[in-house]
Amino acid sequence: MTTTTGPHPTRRLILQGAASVALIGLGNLPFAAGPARAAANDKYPEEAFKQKSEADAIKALYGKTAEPSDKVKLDAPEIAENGGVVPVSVTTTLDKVTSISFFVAENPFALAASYKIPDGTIPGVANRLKMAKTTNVVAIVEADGKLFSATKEVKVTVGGCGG
Amino acid sequence: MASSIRVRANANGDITEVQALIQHPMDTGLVKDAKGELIPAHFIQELKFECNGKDVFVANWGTAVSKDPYVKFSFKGAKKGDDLKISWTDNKGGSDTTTAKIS
Amino acid sequence: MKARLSLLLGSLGAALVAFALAAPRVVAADKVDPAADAKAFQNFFFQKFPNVKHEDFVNGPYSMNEDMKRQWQEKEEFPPYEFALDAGKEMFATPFKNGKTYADCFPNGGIGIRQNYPYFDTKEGKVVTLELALNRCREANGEAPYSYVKDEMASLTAYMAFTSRGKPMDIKIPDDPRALAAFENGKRYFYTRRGQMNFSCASCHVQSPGERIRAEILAPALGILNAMPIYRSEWSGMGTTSRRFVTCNSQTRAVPLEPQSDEYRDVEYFLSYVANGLPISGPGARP
Amino acid sequence: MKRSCLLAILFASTVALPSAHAATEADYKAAYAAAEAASKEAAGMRNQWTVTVSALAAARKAADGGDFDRAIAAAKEAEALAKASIFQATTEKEAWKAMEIR
Repeated sequence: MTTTTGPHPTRRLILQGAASVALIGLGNLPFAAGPARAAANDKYPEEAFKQKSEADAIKALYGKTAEPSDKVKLDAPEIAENGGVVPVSVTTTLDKVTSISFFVAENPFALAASYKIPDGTIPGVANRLKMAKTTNVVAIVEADGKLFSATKEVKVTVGGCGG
Repeated sequence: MASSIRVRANANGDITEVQALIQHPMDTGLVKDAKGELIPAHFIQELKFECNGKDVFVANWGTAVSKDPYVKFSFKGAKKGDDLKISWTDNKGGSDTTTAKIS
Repeated sequence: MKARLSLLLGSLGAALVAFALAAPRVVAADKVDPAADAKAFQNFFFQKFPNVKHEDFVNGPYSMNEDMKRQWQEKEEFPPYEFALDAGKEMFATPFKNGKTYADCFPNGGIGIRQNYPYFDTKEGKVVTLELALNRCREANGEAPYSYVKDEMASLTAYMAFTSRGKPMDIKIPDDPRALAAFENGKRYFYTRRGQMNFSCASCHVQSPGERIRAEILAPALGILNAMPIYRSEWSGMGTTSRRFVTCNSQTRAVPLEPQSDEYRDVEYFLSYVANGLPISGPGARP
Repeated sequence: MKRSCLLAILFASTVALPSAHAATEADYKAAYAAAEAASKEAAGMRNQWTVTVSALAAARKAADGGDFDRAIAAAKEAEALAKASIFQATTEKEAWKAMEIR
């Protein structure tokens, strides 16, 4: 199986070049990634993504624990059609939401994605995640400084002859 | 060259629904290639959406986000014709940016 | 080694059973009647799955399972074949070095014609698939042919399928004994058991659609090609009809034929013809 | 005690001897040729099995390494698989019609 990204295998090479140009050339513009990332709480949470267990990842990301809440609605399939692409989404009726994160408990690294929800953005997100095997998926909503969670099991079976 | 980013942003009243699909391998670093060698991790770490000079959505991703990642969210305060700027950076220093008109 | 031998014995046993089952039936040299075959083929599926809308069969396993259908519909909001489709559109519009384009090779500039492929070429006396026609177009214009299984070929056919979405499959069998022979040969290929697993195409896609084989839900044979090419999550990418045949063969432990071999062309002809009237749904997405 | 030890050694060597030394390159070549012929016949019927191809490759690999016992075993397996595929293709010439939807 090829690992190139389809019909334009050179694209990534070109993009890498463009990236360094962008960092040098656009550093003084307000939207540049550099200055925005300088804020401590706005940095890519590298440590949290390195944690193996869900509990450690939550601790590294938030420094506190979450309590289950029926105001967090987590939607994921019962049986994933393919563990490589599992549609997962979350919505919530909680107020003052500042972030939403997804953890896949049985993955090698539990934290899958973490989203910042600025003022004015609806607290809800849909994305597609990889799951190594049958696992609990945990969504955490950070609202008014507290953490609320919802958990759902997704059955993952590996491929064969089908489709 | 076509952008790595596909965006649909539709305003319905005060709420704009955004869907984005990004062409990226999102390699975990745990998978071996045909020769039995590990394919190094290569994944988008940050994806940002800005509208009218303000971040409206920021994603921090690890390797568990699917290949050619997809995300959907909604935000308030934009109208048809406004620009939505989308940019991503990956762990190897790659990046891409595009601007879409809200329709 | 032991496991292999027992598998070998198992498949031999299965072959014997199949033989025993077949033996009592006296098979006359039937007249080839494609129209009757197509009718019987469609009725079989319509009766087996009375709750599936006819036009929904082209959505493969998603027509058979509600939970999967929901995941698919979520994916379709921004489908994974989107990039291939865009690339195909761009490629289709880009002239060759000699200034000509794909549009020059096809009726109606190549737009909205997917449902007419494959067709039987009475000059050549063989079935011509869309993939074959695309590579012939390239070669006639001094360009190197593409791989039949993925990448550029899948992008081009994705775009051409997209321009034909919703149009009913419309395969013709001309009044030519060679065309009837090709249809019959495709049918034979479809029902013939092969490989160590002793499976035919029909074993999975006629007898067991909707059921799970290992993890996946089998697609019904009816309309299975209407969705081509497909983005398969299992492949992490696009594949053509050729790729589908090749992988199906390998999975049953049969050495695949070369893409666009006569048998593959004929089985595509057969499968497309019996899906006449069902809409083109390609490019598709599959687990 | 000594005697039984000796017996054991003798016994072991008689068991080991045939497999260690009886198989020659010539035996392997004969076995491989038979397997290859059957496999070609299967391929000619457009019904080669992947497992036949791998068994043939395993036979060649073992022979290259001088392990003719293993090479012969793999060649015999390949021949058996190829013959099974020929049998399958032969019976399927008519048997497929029983599967047909009519």
